[in-house]
Amino acid sequence: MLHAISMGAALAILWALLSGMFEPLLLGLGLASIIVTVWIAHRMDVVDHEGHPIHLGPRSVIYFPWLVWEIIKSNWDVAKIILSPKMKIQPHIFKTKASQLSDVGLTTYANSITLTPGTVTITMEMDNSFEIHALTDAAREGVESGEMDRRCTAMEGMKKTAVPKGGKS
Amino acid sequence: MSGAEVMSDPWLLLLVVVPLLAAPVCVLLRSAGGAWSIATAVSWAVLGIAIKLLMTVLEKGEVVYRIGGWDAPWGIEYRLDTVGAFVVLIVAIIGALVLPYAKQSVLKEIRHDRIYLFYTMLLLCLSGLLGITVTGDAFNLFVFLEISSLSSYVLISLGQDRRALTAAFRYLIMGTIGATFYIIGVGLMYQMTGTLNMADLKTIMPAVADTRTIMAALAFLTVGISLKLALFPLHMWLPNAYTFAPSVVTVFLAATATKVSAYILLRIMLTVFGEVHLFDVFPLQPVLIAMALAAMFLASLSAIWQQNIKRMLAYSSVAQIGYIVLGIALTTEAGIAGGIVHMFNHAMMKGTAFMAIGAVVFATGAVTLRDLEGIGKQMPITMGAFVVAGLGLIGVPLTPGFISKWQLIMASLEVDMWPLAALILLSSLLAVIYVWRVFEVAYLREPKRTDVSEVPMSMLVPTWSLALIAVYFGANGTFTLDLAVTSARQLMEGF
Amino acid sequence: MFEFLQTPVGPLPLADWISWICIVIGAFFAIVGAVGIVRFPDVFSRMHGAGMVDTMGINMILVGLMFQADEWIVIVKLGLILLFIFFTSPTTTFALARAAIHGGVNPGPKADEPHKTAKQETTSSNT
Amino acid sequence: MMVEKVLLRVIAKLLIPLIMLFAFYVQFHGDFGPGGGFQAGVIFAVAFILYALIFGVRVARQAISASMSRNLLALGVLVYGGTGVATMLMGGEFLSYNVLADTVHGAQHLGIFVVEFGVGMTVAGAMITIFYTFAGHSSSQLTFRRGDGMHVDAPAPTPKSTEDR
Amino acid sequence: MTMFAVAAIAVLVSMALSMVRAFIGPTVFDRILAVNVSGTLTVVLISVYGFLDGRPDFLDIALLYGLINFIATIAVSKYMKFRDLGHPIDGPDEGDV
Amino acid sequence: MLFDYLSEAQAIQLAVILPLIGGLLIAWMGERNRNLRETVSLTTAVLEFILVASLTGEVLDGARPSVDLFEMLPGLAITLTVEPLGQLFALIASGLWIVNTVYSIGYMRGNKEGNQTRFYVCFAIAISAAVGIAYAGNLLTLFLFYEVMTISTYPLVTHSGKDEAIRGGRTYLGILMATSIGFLLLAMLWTYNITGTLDFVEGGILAGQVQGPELAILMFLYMYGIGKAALMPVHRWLPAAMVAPTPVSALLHAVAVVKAGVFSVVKVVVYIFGLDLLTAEKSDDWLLFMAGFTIIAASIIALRQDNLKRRLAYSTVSQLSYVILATAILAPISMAGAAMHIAAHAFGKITLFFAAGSIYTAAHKTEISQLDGIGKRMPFTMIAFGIGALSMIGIPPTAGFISKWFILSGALETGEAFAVLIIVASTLLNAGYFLPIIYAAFFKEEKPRPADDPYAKYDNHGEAPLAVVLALSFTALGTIVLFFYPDVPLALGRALVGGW
Amino acid sequence: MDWDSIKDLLGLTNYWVAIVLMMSGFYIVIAQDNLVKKVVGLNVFQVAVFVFYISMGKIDGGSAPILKEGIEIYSNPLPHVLILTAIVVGVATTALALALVVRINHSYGTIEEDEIQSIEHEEEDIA
Amino acid sequence: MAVTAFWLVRLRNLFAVVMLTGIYSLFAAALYLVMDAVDVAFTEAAVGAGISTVLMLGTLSLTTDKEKVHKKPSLMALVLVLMTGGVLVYGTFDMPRYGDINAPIHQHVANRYIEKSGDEVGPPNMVTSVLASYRGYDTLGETAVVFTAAVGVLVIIGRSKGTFMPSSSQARRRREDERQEQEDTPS
Ligand code: NA
Ligand code: NA
Repeated sequence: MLHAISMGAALAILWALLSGMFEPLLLGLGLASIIVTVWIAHRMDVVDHEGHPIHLGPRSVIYFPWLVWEIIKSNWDVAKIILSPKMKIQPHIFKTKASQLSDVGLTTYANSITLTPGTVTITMEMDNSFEIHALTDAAREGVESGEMDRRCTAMEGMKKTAVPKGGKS
Repeated sequence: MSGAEVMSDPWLLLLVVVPLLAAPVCVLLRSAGGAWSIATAVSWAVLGIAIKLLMTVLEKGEVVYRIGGWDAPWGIEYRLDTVGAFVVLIVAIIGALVLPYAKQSVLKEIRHDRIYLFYTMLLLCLSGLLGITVTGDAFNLFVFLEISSLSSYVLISLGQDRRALTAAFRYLIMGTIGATFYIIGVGLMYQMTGTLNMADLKTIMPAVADTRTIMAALAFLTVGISLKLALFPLHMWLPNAYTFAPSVVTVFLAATATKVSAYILLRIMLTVFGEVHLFDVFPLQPVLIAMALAAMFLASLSAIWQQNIKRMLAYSSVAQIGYIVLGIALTTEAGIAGGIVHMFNHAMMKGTAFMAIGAVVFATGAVTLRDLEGIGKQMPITMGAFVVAGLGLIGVPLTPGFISKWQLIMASLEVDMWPLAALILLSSLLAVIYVWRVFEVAYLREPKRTDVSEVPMSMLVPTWSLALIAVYFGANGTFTLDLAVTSARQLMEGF
Repeated sequence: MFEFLQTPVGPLPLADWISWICIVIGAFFAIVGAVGIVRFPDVFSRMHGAGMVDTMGINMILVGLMFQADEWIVIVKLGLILLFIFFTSPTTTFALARAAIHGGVNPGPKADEPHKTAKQETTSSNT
Repeated sequence: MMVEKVLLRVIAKLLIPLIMLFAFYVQFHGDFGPGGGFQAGVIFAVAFILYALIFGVRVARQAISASMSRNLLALGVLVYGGTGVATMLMGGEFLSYNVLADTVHGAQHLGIFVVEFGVGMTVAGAMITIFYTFAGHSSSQLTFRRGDGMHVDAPAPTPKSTEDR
Repeated sequence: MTMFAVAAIAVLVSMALSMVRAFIGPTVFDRILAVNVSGTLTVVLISVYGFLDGRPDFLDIALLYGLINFIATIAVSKYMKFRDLGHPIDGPDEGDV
Repeated sequence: MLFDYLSEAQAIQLAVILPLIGGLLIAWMGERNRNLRETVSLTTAVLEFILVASLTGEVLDGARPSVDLFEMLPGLAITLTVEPLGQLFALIASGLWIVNTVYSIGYMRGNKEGNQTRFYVCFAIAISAAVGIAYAGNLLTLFLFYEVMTISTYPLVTHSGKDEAIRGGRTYLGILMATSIGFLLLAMLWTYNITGTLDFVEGGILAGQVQGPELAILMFLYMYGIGKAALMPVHRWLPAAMVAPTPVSALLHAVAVVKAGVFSVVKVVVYIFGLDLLTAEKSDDWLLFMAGFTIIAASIIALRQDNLKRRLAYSTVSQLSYVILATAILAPISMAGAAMHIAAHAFGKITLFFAAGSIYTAAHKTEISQLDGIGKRMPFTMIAFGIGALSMIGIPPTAGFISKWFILSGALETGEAFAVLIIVASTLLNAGYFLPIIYAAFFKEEKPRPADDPYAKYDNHGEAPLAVVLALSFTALGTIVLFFYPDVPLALGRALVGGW
Repeated sequence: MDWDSIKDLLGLTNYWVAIVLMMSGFYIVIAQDNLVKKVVGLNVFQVAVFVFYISMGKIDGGSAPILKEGIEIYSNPLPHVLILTAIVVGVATTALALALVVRINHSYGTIEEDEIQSIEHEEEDIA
Repeated sequence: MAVTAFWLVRLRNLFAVVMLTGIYSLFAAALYLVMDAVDVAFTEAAVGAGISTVLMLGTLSLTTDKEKVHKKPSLMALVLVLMTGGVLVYGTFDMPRYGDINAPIHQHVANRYIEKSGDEVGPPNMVTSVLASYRGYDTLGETAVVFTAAVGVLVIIGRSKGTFMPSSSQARRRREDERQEQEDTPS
């Protein structure tokens, strides 16, 4: 229920942003739309902590700017490689262990890896290890340094036993 | 458009909208019996409306309905004149008789859990055909053309033989090309006139008729419609489609769809291009006549070689379309009347023939010539109707085929095209051959199977009703012919 | 909303400066990423180029555009587009990578194996 | 393996409600900008298609069943046509919205709103239905076996009663 | 205006480059990747064009295009992996009809 | 009038409809009740004759009762009008129907034929068509019934359903349909296009409307369009139809079909072209020659046939052209001769076919060479055959003499030397192919069939069944009676051309 | 040919491009044996027709036909409406065609027109 | 766009064909946008690139994505296509030039929509006004077309209850019947 309400709120914001019109009719329609959407989402069983990760809350405010900075850095690195005539790359794959506890956390981490050029998550396995494709050894080392993993887990902000991994699907 | 008082008649709209809205109701009901009941009720209502409209049109000349309350050409208008009312009547009669006939036939031929969808499709097809006929807007025509076409493709694909699928697919491809050509043609006309309303187009057309754009438009319209019409040599899709479609579908489409396409041709040539002396400006007449003649002879010859009766009748349809187009191509009042009256007459005869053959399929499950041996003795009532229809295709007096040919030949003689008259008669002789092959086998061979018996009354009654309608209008051709002549005069003169 | 940035004091207002910078950066990364897509030797490597286009390239341009908007709704919508791409881009890359592995494309040597400048074009899914 | 899909699942769960809301937005703002019933219907269906792609058609059918999508499909046409019938009953021509309310703009707006909604329903229903139908088959089930070719299109057995479906 | 032109040209150049990859392949995944990138670039291109034309309505289209691009790529990937869009389907159910 | 409560119009309509009602009843009886079925058949025939005969008096008095059935095409109704020649034809058809029914009962039962119900039904429809043709008030009506006759006789021709019958049926139908649709209908439409009417009008409707080659072409279309008149080379349907059972041959050759053909020819010449037009234009000379050629050629072919029915068939082809020749002479008196010849040939030829069927039923013989000495076993049959043959040749006291006499008179009157020549020559040929049969039947020794012949068991036969003998005796008698009392046909013939 | 008439003809290039596209689609439909390709061809053909229509509706200096303060010239909205309908019809046709292709493959084991034809010919010979 | 169209002719991998069709559609959408047809572009993007692609993939998954190689250049088809195209090009010569504000197409019917739809109907989007009001009946027809197609797809490949394919259960039932018969008849 809490998730439903929060989803409704999020959708209301989205509606307001999209619509930009605050006539009673359109607001009423927006409300109806939100109710229907939440209802269908409920039937789809997507209204839960995964579909709507409110619990991440303010912690993500710390994580995402850092991520953006990482993205900028890695973009620059890869740009240099591309523009170098020889294009020294060592494409390879490696495994890394993810320490997040929830699926949302894992997803954030995996996507963060992919968002930073130089590394791409290509598989996620049962034991919370990712297979990652790295463009260069340096890129791999960046991941293996574990900073992103740590920050991501921190953002997840979960105690070891709080939520069981792998929500309903 | 005439400035004269026009009648706004809501029946004109209901004619199309009732079947259109009945279709989703069938889907909601999800019951075979319910869908059939609705479809039957609707088809009879449509027949009632059609008769009412015909009477109104005969009385008042023309009926108009402005949809959405918008004046044409800004909104879409429905407009019915005599020829339209006549075509509506054809479609309505066939629809009203096909549905009672369908009940048993469909139970046997269509998978049971989708019968309700079958009737949905039939209703949509009916609505589409009626919509084409009554619309006064060139683009709205396309929309309803597609409703009827898409539903036809589906209906055809439901045949039991797997070739029904390929037939439906080929029809879909050809039909869509035809519709796209039509749209190109309409686009070019719109480009030059700024309007889509047919009556409006008619008044503007003379000013731009000699442009190359309009010439190209006419070419595309003609080819596109000819594809839907299955005018030789664009008929390739038709034989297999009619052969492998479920019996009911074959009856319905063979009797209505090509007629409506011919009607579109008339509308374009005589309403949209009505103020232009079409054949003076465009070298269309020899082409159309040549195609019509080719259809009459080559398709008839093909019919003679067929082993499958449905396909034989299908080729016969291609040939008969030739007659219709021939009449239209003469562009005299008499010729057009001949084409129009043949639309009606052919619908009745082909409908009867396919209904009878559908009954044979119902009873025996097969329709090659060999399967029909001795069927005349086993199913005398059914085959009696087939005989009536067959004689009609030949054009024996007392059948409507005679009336049509009479009118067409008179029209040819009127413009001193006596070779045409002779050719029309000669092609009837080809009909003798293909029809008689069936008679011989059905009546003069001994039956091979013993388990064949007459079909239920629910199929016999519609079959014979149609046969009797055919005979009635064969004996009393005055009514239909007068109607056709009036239609032709209106088309030629405008309003 | 950003009117205060647009006081016409200089030949080029501040908002325009920001826009220019963002767009030039975005354009640079977009083109370089695209070059990467062309130059890299295998599909997995090319994903890095694609990642560049999708992140720095596109997003910087969008941010640049944001500073040119004169209606707040435009900014909002650009922001929504930006977020949408931000979330979906790595997801599609992931889905594609899975499909590629499944389709038999060799993603390259394992980390513990000796590195080679891989050049594998062996695949069953050629056109 | 379920875990392999974690990423897709999470993202899908996040996006689907947003896409649906976007569909509604497109539906109701067609008056002001590009969009309308048709586009909205498609977007709404797309949300479902995404759901079905990631969670499987079986699961998707638990959210919106085949009969629901089919009824949506039919109801949309009825809503549209019903508007026309309503205007007729209120003394106007078919689809002449002006009889629906006192002011022209109000009446037209109401009419357009309702019919666009009908379009949206039908299109969403249609696209979902079509997708379900295409994706509902397991491809192995549809592999051709020459021997079966003839059986497959053989006539259906005659059913016992009309009501059996 | 120059600004938008620069952005548009950059996007177009990137698109052209990725289309080159789409054309030469060699694997089908290369093509998918390239098309996906082109799609994303289109989103930006549409946005930029909106600014050039002075009408913000285009942003809805851009958003829609992004959405479609995403779904299509997911569908294509799923198709490439399973050769089947409905997967997983187990056992009979209520049917379609 | 026959019945006080039956108006003329009703009587005419009923004359056409009555056989159909009979046919329906017969179909309804079916095989379940054969006796009743045949009783109905016979009763209908008798009633029909009475009905038709009841109209004779008025026609002779100069009345032309007419009735419109329905308007088939705008301005073109299906009209029945009783006029002299039609009345004659109707009398022949309905009268001989009675005889033929009697004969059929014997023949069909005697030969254990199948599909007897269909036979009687189709026969009834064919009679209805014949009466319709006879009373046709315009060309359209004539054409309608002409086609009905073609179609209704088709199942009779193919009665046995054997491949041979089907082939024969194809030729029959093919030629009759092709000529009627290809030529006759075209000619009709052409006429209608020129004149705006298709009514049979005394003096013709084409007078003053066409001339020269156009007239010749039109004439050609009509003469070959009426395929039932069997003008060479469209005569081939007639021998092809010999596959049919004998009662059917009788129907074709005597009762209805070929009579319908020549009757139509006469009607067209008299009422559509008009004698004056043709006399003035002389565009029908070719018709005279073609008829003459047909008479001679068919006779020569007949001479070469060993199969009795085939010889009779070619005889018919030849005899029909007498009527056409008579018409082409364009003298009123030869017109009357033509009318008379229709009657005379009907009686003579039906006798001959009955006899042939009788021989087949009793002895299972079909070839002339088998007939040696048969006169002793079947005296009635062969005497009747002899009478029929004499009438064909034109020897008194048979009806054939009278008709030939009138035709010859007409030819002499108009100075058509060619026609005279043809008549004389053909008489010799007729004698040449009929007399030897009579001679062999009565004066030659019987030759038994070899023992292994499957039909050898029939060698020891007597006369045919009573019904058969009765029927053929009656018609033979009729041939003679017609010689002594030719009043009715002659009066009708005279009325046809407005007296002479 | 003077410059004016060349310029005049250049005003038609838009249409010509659409025509070339139409004809490539048309060619695919009628010349290709693969049924899916035929459907694709149909799409290409129709889309080109749509482009043709939309070209007709464009007015130089016009704007999208959505009323807005300060905009004087709008492009013709009617072709847009017509083409919206036509697009819908097109996708409906495509869906049906593809459903038929699936069934044809199921029944014939092929989606190549020539192979289907030869199978059907065999069947006719047997029948 | 033309390149994609020509390329489509030659491609053998149907999967690539499907993707290319999507690109073609995307180009079309862009073109619509440039020509001020925002609604059309919106729709084309959703339909051409989205729905069509998904449907075609669905089809390929149920059939095959390899086209067989035929070496049969169809001269007839080429001639036909060139003729058709020729007629069209011929037709363009008398057409108003692209963008010409004086073209008849912009003079007659369309003017009222542009000038009066704001008053007569209301919505700022003229396309919506025309689509749903002036020509609302067309749109009803269009809705019916969509309805027809969906029901049609259901009829053609919809699965019966508890089965995967309309016919497979039938074939199965038939096989079972045959087995039953074999058991019934003593051999
Ligand atoms: Na809109
Ligand atoms: Na729409």
